Amino acid sequence: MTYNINEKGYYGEFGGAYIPEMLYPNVEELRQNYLKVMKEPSFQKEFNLLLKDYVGRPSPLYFAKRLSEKYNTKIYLKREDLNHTGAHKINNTIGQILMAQRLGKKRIIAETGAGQHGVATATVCALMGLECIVYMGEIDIARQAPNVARMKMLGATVISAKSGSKTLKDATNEAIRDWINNPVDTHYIIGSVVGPHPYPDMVARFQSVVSKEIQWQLKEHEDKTKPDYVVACVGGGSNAAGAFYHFLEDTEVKLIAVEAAGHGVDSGESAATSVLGKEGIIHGSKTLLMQTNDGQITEPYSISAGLDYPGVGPMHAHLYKSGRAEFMSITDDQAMTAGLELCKLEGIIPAIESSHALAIFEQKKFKPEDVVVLSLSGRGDKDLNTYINYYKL
Amino acid sequence: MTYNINEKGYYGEFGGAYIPEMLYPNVEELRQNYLKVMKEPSFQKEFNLLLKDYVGRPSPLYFAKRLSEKYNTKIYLKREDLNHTGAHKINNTIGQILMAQRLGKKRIIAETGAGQHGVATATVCALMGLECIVYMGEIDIARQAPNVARMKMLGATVISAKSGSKTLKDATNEAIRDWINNPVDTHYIIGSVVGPHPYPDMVARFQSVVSKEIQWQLKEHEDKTKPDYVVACVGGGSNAAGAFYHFLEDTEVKLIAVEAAGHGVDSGESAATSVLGKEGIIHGSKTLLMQTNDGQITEPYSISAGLDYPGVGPMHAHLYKSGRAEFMSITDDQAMTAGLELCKLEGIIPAIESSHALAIFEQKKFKPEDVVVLSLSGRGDKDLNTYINYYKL
Amino acid sequence: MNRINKKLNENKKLLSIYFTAGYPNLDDTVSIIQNLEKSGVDMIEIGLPFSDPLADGPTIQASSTQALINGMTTEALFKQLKDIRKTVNIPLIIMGYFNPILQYGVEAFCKKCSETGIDGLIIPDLPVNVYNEQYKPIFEKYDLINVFLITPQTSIERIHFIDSISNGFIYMVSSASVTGSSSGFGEEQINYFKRIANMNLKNPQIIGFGISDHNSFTQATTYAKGAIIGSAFIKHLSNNGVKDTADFPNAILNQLT
Amino acid sequence: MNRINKKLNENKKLLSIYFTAGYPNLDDTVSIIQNLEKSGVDMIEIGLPFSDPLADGPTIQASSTQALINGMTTEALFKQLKDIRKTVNIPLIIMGYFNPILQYGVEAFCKKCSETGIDGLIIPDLPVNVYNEQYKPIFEKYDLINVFLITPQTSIERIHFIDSISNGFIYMVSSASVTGSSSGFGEEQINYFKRIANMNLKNPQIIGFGISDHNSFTQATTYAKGAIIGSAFIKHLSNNGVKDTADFPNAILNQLT
Ligand SMILES: Cc1ncc(COP(=O)(O)O)c(C=O)c1O
Ligand SMILES: Cc1ncc(COP(=O)(O)O)c(C=O)c1O
Repeated sequence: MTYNINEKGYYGEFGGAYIPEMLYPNVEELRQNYLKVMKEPSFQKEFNLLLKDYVGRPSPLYFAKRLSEKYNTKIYLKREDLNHTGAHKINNTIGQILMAQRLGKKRIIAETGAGQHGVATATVCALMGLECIVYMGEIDIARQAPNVARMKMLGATVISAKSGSKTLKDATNEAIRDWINNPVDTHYIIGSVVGPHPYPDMVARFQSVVSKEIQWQLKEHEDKTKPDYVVACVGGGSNAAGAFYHFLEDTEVKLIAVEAAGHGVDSGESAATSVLGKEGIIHGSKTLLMQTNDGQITEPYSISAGLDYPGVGPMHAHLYKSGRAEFMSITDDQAMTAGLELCKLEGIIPAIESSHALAIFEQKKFKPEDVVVLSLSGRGDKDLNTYINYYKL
Repeated sequence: MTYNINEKGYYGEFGGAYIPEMLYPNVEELRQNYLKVMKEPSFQKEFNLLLKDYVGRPSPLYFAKRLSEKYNTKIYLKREDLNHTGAHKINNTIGQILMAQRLGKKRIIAETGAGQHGVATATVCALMGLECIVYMGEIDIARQAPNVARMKMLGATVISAKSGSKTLKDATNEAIRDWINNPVDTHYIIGSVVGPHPYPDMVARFQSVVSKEIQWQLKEHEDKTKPDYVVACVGGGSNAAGAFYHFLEDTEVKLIAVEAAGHGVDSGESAATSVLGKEGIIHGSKTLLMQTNDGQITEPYSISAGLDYPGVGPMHAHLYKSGRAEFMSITDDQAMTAGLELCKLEGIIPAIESSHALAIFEQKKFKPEDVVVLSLSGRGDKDLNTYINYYKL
Repeated sequence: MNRINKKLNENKKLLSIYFTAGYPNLDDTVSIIQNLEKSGVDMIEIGLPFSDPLADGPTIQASSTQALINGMTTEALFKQLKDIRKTVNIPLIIMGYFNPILQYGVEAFCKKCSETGIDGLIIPDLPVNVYNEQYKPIFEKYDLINVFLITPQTSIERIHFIDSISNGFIYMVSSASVTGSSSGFGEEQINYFKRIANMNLKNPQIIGFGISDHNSFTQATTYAKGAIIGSAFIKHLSNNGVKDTADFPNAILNQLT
Repeated sequence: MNRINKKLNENKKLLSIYFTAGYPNLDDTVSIIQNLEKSGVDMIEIGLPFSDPLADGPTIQASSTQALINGMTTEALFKQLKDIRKTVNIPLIIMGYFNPILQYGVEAFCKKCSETGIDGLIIPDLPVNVYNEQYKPIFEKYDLINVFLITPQTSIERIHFIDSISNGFIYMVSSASVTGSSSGFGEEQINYFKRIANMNLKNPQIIGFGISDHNSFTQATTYAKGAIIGSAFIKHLSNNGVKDTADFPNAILNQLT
């Protein structure tokens, strides 16, 4: 069995491109070109240079001594929080903006949940001098105010999505509508491994730099290139895809994907897609999604804006269905506790998304000799208000 | 002439340790040990490892293409904004916390203006499990709210300094008072190249990693190890000290120090210390400071909390007096304009402190072939409110 | 012969109207259909509401949301339409997104359509190739016409391909846009209409998107077999309720009432 | 012989009082000094206010700020004190931070002190070695006694060194702390007092910091030649104004008024 994409754009039974005809030319243009463009030496050179000098890669693989002591295992944090703009999202936007340039696009749109992808998109648009429109759910605009401010500073137009749950799903709908209305000069920078093929694969490849680095960095630390576990939170799944990528086919490396259980998996207010989801179509992709019996997409809930999504990328649906990855669900409270713990033990304020991944150490025991690499997908600056209110600091 | 410190703790006529006897044992302990400790291989190893894996060093030396095009010269940004916690300050706090540990200290105090040093101190204290108290002016607490929130998350106690101008100067007074009251187990982590000897030299050495990296990074980019210019903003002067350090004695490298002119150098509301200051004593150091004829220290003003200080480190006083560095003054408005320009041209939101350095390109012409390295000392996340209010975004 | 094909064989320009089932009230579906037929509408697209209708503009989107709040479901729609063929003769098409259909089961859905007397389907997010590779036999088994869209950006080859696998009409999107976002046609669109008309496709074309009044209807049908109106009718319903449904097609066709 | 040395030779425990010049009102300086002398105070430290008095606690700090707001300057202080020796005989010491003195000019300042009849200086942030290397001759030229501090943390060697370059008394900080932060002495401090007393230094010691009432004054002077009160007196001034100045030393010395 392979855990990678096949030539038709599917991971097992998941994936594909379930898009309206209006999007066909754009998506098809991308599908035909993305691999070719990505393999061009000039593309590779520009991409890698920007990752190094602009994003600040490689991001460190940091041995978290006090956290490891507490949980009696070896925990390494992959520090995507140190990237320019503060999360893994920029790896992808750098790649896509270069792609968009080569496809001659002049106008960029994006959806955003936590605002990290919106900021990362606004950033690369400023860098390249391209117009940028970001769709963001009304609720997310309120709870991720610092990122809204950043997008404005960077010259992006932020448009509030007021339909549905007013979060990431609805922002994505709006972005797709915009793309339908602007079929020629606009590139849609999707922010996760979701959407129609080739997006999930393209985004995963741009993010795969993360696991590539883990391999050689682990060699420096532990004199081996494979961890025992790789742990990542999953909203759409891009940081997990990046962290898992080069280990996908090596089943000696155990993969743990962490979803947001909100107020509890069975509370009716959660975003634990794999457990609660059924196969269906969302945003152009066949995957697992939370829906009614009638096929209406359910409004998800999580304290974390970046995990508050009723679907999951098709790669992850496949990892779930095939059992290749273990899926865990973490509640708001568990995540918030783990987030504060990292502050106190390691002096790192994590994004609440990443706090979900950190929370598994209270749920699952590892062996003292296990090497556990955890994707610290982003920093918590955007979440300070939520933390402060939660803890009444 | 040398621009480095002499064995008595002076840069030319500036420096020394003008401290009350109550501080003598602490400062003397530090003076006797700092060089010895810093040179220990175990110290070096731990320091460098943390800089790499925890802080994320080396920080990139980024060729700012669009900014360079606009000003028709070659501008490189030294990306201290990408460091963990978002500014150069952490280079120093990592060093000092290791120093404090080796001196057996159990309690850490610090002053902070912009909050970056406070956050960096709270961070390393969390990392090492030490108690942390941060003094911060009441006005700065209001204008740098995100950093106050971060310190709290990290477990630090933030104490509001309500005397004088209620900014950095007063926070420093309070920190010194605390140190006087806790002479045995407390280490005072000063956040800039100010204070009594050996602080200015110790902090400069910890920050000197910046210019060390510039040397080999420039070699990669331009096949030479010296820039034509190094530019940095100066509050107390630590980021400038770090960026200048390895070029101090090489007068082929021109140094530009940028101070905050507030509402204008002659407006009575500024923090342009070198131009407006006279020789005197502030916080234990003989240096240039803004004062009345009567020797009372003047309350400074800048829109930027990190530059809002009436003194300057003794190294910089010497660089000014000797003419080794060119000192420029930048107003609030000029800085805010330059800050927004960097957002729009390069997708980087700079700290308002760093925006002062960026503003010189509108004031001074460089040759097209000049290589200008500018210390982008911090990121602007902490300043979003100020920017947003200023621009009514 | 499928009612759609029969209708397309008539020597007239066709007016097709879209509305969202369950809007403005849950049980308006049947009377809206009946009234539309009575006032001379040639064909009806019954929208199966979806929570995330990403190819629709704000008007239809809002009507879908309301319909879902009103309690509309796939099951409920089929129940409402159970006896529709006792009173209504014009072709009826269900327009819906793929996910609700997938959850119902594609074959079960087609079977139910056929039993109900539905003549065709428009599923905007079921792409041509997926239909072709996986679902064609099912649609054919139940004599359902699947309608595909083309846009100004669709390549000539692709139009020919879509024409080849279509067996009813081609839904010609007037401009690449979500529904309800433009009004009246410019030179560019007219050129596109002419271009397609000159291709002599085997399937007639019906133009949709951006048709809202007598004028744009006349313009569109100069170049195509018919035209579909959606958002404008939904707006009419939300302004006037269901009792004056007939006013709308009358105004489009410029009939005196 | 300097008045300070004469006073130290007296066979009694000495009460020294600190106050901030210009507080509570700009022109209170002279009358406060006169009243203190009259009520039996042995020595006075006149605080030259400074904007950033980092070795002082909140009470003295606030008095300095107020004094500066009132208009106190170095020049103004010397003007107020011009004729002080016509009425006052006890030793007068100016206590001030180094920067204002530096701006006045160290020699000019010393000269002015000497002309005014000031007997000594306490400059908390002028370290012993800087004094020793740069300013000693000036102080000696104007017969000014420079008073140095020691704390519980000061090493034995350093105490001996400080003793060797002192020629008046040693200001013994009761605990390492800014002024005004403790009250009454514990065992640790008493042990420290004893330890220093047993060193048999050439200069007598006067204890300061944390003395606020008769009790702590008596305790301190059991082990030292005298004691200095600062914050407690400032508090008295701010609560009672200047007219009852004498009440304070009376209470300390436990004299009936
Ligand atoms: C810091 C961070 N982590 C994780 C996520 C979740 O996205 P993904 O699952 O694509 O990594 C987000 C989304 O905004 C994020 O900002
Ligand atoms: C980003 C940044 N730059 C510069 C400064 C000024 O300090 P220094 O002159 O010591 O570099 C500060 C102080 O807080 C700061 O936060």
